[in-house]
Amino acid sequence: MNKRFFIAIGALASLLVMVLSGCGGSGGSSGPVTIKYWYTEGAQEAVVITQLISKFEQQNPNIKVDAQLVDFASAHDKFATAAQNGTAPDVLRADVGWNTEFAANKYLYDITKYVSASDKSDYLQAPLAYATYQGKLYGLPQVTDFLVLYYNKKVLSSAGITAAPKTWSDFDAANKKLTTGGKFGWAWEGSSYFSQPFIFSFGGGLFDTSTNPPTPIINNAGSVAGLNFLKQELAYAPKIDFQNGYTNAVKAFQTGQAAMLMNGPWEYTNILTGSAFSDPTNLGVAAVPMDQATGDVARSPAGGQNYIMYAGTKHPDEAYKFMSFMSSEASQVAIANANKTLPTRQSAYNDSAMASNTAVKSFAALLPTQKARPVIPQGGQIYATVTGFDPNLQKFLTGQEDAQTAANNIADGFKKLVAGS
Amino acid sequence: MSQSRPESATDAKTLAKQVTGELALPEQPYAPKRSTRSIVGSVATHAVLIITSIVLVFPILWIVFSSFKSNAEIQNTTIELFPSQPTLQNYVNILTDPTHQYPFWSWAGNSFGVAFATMIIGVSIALPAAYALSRFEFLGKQGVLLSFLITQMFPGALLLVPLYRLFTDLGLLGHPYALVIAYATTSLPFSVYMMKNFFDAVPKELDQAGLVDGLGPFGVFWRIITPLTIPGIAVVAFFNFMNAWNEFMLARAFLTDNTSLTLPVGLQSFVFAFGVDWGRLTAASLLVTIPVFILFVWAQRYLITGLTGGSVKG
Amino acid sequence: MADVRFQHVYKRYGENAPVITDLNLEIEDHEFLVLVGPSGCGKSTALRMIAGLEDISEGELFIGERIVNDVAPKDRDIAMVFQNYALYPHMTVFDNMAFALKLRHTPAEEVGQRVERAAQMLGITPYLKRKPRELSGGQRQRVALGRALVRDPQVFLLDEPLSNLDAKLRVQTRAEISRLHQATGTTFVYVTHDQVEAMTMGDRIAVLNAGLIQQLGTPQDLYDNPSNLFVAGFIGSPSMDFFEVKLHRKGDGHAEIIIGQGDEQQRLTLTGHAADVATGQAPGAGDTSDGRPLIVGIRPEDFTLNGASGGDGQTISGVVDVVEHLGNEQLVYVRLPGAYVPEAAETKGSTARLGPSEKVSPGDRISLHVDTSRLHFFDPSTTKSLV
Amino acid sequence: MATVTGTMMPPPMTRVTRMRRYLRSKWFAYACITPIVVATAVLIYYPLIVGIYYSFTNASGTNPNNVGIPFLNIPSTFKFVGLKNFFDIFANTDPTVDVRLIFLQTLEWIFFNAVLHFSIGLGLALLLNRKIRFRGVYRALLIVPWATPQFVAAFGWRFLFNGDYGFINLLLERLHLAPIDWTGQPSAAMAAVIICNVWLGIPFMTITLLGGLQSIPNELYEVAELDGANGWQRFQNVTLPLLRPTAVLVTMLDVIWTFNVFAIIFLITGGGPYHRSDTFVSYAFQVAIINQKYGLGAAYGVIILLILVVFVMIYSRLLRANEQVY
Repeated sequence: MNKRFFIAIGALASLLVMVLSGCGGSGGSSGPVTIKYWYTEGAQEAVVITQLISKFEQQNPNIKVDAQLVDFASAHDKFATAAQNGTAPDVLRADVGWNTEFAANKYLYDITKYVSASDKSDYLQAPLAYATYQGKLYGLPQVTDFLVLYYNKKVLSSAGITAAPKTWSDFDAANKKLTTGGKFGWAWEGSSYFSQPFIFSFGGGLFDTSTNPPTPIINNAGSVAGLNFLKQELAYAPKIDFQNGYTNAVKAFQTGQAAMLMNGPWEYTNILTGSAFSDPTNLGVAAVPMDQATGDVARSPAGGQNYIMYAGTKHPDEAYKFMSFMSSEASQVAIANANKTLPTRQSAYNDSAMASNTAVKSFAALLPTQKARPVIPQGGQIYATVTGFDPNLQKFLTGQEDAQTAANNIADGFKKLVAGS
Repeated sequence: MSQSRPESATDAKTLAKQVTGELALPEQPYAPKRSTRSIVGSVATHAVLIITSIVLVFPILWIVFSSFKSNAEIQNTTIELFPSQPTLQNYVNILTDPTHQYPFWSWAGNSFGVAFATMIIGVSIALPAAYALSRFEFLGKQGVLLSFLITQMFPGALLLVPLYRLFTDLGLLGHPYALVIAYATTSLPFSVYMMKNFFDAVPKELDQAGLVDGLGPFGVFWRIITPLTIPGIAVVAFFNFMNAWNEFMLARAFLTDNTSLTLPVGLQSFVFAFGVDWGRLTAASLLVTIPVFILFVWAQRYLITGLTGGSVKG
Repeated sequence: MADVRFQHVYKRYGENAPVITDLNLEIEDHEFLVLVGPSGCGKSTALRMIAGLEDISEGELFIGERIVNDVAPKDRDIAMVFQNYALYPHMTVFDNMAFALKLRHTPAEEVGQRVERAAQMLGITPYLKRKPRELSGGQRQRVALGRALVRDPQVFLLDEPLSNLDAKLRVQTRAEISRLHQATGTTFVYVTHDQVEAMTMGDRIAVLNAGLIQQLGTPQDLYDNPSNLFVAGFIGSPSMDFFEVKLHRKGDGHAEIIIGQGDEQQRLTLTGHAADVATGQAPGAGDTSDGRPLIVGIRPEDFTLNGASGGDGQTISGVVDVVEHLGNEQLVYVRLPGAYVPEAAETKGSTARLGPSEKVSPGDRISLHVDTSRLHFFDPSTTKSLV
Repeated sequence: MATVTGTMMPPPMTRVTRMRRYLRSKWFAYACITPIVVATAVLIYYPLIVGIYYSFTNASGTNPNNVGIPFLNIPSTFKFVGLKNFFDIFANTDPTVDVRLIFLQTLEWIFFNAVLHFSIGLGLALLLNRKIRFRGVYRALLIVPWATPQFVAAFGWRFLFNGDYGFINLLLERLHLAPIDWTGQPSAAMAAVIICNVWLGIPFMTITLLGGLQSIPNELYEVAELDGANGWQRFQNVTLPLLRPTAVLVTMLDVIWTFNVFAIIFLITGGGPYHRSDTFVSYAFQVAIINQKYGLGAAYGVIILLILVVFVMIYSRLLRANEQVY
């Protein structure tokens, strides 16, 4: 052994120490408490969120918010991973479907004690239900959403269609007229979530939650009829690229290639950036069409986002302070005005600052078409590939399976899902 | 003669030359005389090579061109190779992160740190092991070699669950530097294999000369053989670095915080649930590729020697 | 300076038969000892044992008065020249030569002087700043020698140092190494497979085969009195010619040997020392009973062309196969009856060394006169010399 | 050992002396090898055993078979279920996925990649082995995909395959051909990921095979030519047999690498549509990490290991036949 060797080893060791301490050195010191927050909004939607966060930090100089963007698609499993390891964010913006799942897995902090009765009663009932598990409150609703029928007013009227289609037969007729010369009647996003309006409007559904465990009804007659109708109408939509279906559909509508689109309030501001809507009044918003026979049932899948708190948080008080700030009336109004999404507080709808927000008003008018989602622990995974929902839907749409077979397969997947195996 | 040294003197000399980079380029490859090949054949050869080159380079060119386009232009449905209004906006967005959503520098820092630490640890463990396997006969050697041969083939997917659980139990999940442990270890068998090839090419007489000159076994390893295999060490280092730099699966499974991501997972942030920000993705891809590319051009010649045990010249 | 002693040394690899069996060898101080033998005979192993590069399975090795079995090479104070020179490619010639001294913390000034001196001795001073790869084979060889020389070691080991040189350089360097030995007076142990090198350089030669010393002695001793068939066949070029014969004791106290059988049969009457051996009169001669089968060895130079056909009992005849003219002599390959070819022999078949003026052509039947006093006798079953 | 000068044979060594002497000469080798043995034992073999253990349980990241989270004081509730995971996989009971298809797709993935890598690589190597102009330029361009990080390649090709504004479909349209539904049609999706991986792997094959070709001595071709062999015969009788050792080695490396590819499948098609471009590796990731079914995921890991063991056994025989490394 010689000197040079020991110097080399010493240098190596000190390097390692430096490198490793770089990741372990944060936290622990006194002074302002840092709250880690994961948000899942898209770039445009997130602008108002970051504004609100800096406002919060101004009001609470002792609390710092380490806000990080996590893509919506991977947020679910990233949170699950981090939750098991103790590195999860103190607060997460979670899809309503995940709330019950995370609560059931004991990842979430029970915030019941923080929320006063009056505050609780200000929230809309449906969104609040998603935040409740076994009678306890595990989240604060941020936004609620559902699908509406967007349409291109100019294109429809020039085809002689005076009003947005109210029923599926109107929709079909409109599609037939609109699909000419490289243009399409509508565009479809190509994923399970967006097949729900069809399933629901013909009397179908995902689960019957009155039984325990919940029984899949995705393969009942109504659901199958909906799926068949969906496939029939796809003749009037651009070909679907399943990997990029969502963007492609939105883009087709934005550029006027497709005249109609079923999507949520969250996409409203983005749609207006499209070339077909340089005049914002050209964008029409209507309810998802209904099946004449089934009637005006709740048929648009309810969605939304909640603020949830991690069970392993070291600063629950501060974290709650942040959550409640973000879901306060003022914040909800600010978000609604910026992103045209639907608040979850009664008071927010009545706020004077909302008066000029016609978009939200027109969405709010359609709230009755919203169909509640099954509140089950596995809710977060209904649309994941694990259930076979998307895979079988794709098989059906590409002609590998008929609707009934696909629906039966999905039902089997649902059964396994709720059985937890 | 002892039985353990079958190679002839001339072999050893050639190999020594090869190690020290002395070996001249291989003699002219065999080629049929020009006259025997028709012009048509020559044109066809060039045509095939040109087309193949275009196909092989095009995806990267496409990324390059797209990175200078606006997102609107990228989504144009007409073929447009060159940006009509070239813009640096994508690069500005990546490098300055005006929305504080995509901490490219953190990702790059993590990737670099992880890759660098992997390289240091991987090389310092693999180097002596490869030397021992190249030079000594000892009880258990065959077992070690066999175990490396097998582990070399373990896919990440095999260790995914147990490592995930192990890291969870140790509270290491989510820390980018925890990946170093996995990366350095999983690339060890291959590092050893490559490094052994380089050591094998150094004549054993040099070790013996060192011993006779007054060095102990460590001295021989550190002062004679290590300096001679610096190209090999560099290649193994490069291999470890690249492995860590490019690894996606474990990073995707283990890392959660946006600021703790490595580049591959970080770049995936531009692929959203509802679309892809191609502008930023292409710009970032290019930024990630260029340094690797430069390193690669240097290393590839030696890399082949290492991979194929010197039986093939790069 | 020191002597080197092997005492009952064995070398085994695993369960295989030993590579070296019961090696007992004393290499004297200042001596130039050559270990020679065919490849795989264990000569390099023995050398590398002295260097400490090879473990000793059993027995003791002494350098001076010290048992060095477990002494590391660096502590043995030996220097070694390798077959492929083993110069450090990343060091200059100077550094290559100075390396061992530096490791021993020799003052820089002294290192410089010693390297300088050795370089001058070998004529490599102009190359001191070069890297080995910039040198020719011969120059590298000198550097390798120089590297060993500057050490002023107790023992100087050389492992086939000439085998990578071309023929001309080999002869030159041969002499140079001998001069070095005289100049330094150090113990030299030299390994080669080439018996010419062994004969020309060694004070003493140890012939090894299959891990056993066949014979140890001065070159002349080995040449004149090979102790067995192997040494007899190995030493000398062209090799000794061998014949399977029967000993015939005549009543008058004389003896003759019968070469070949039936029509081919030829007889040689023994004279001088050979006759003494064959009749059991020489000291130490073995079984010499009548009719005993023997192997007889005749050096090619002990033949002379005999124009008249024999009858004197000193002549043997055969058909010429090939004639090689060497200028000062010619080598004639003759088909003779009863010829025997041992494994180690360099030339297959019987050779006669004849004067350059003799007129011999392939196909000729010639009679060769044999100096029957200089025959060598070997026991066919033990291969040992009869003396 | 004691000095025994004078006696005929030294006394036989005891086991302890033998051991001590052995270690005295080998300590350095063991010192060199210890870190790596410890590292692989702790971080490869121990996890491997843990993985095998998990494969016999119903462990998952979700209730009711939670692995337990010490951090949140959640006890583990998963159970040993014997071979259930393997039965489930082999009986193909999962309604959401056809395991047989994933197996076939894995083979398909390996086969097409290996064959295309090798044939294209050999073809290019043969062309580049000729004495042609701009050889250096072609060679440099050929290396581009190799130097590209896998994930960048995946993003790039995903971009090219985009159904709407992807270059490939735009080109097909321009050529008045029907655009291809790259992510919607199983065969097209599989083709897409294979194309990307073939693209990535060609340079390695080309360069190593080119190296192999160049190390074949010229004299052999000249002798063959003197013997009257034509071009094809020279290829058959000189090139192919002498290239074999290189070819066997690089093909083995290629197959191992290809088998392990995850990023390309995950990032281009996500294994879709309906798992029709998944391989065992990419599917195992979805099971284990996305769905947090650790037990089942570990079982897939074990199956992957078994496939590799079979492969290694076949290949090591081939390797031995070729007198290759190890």
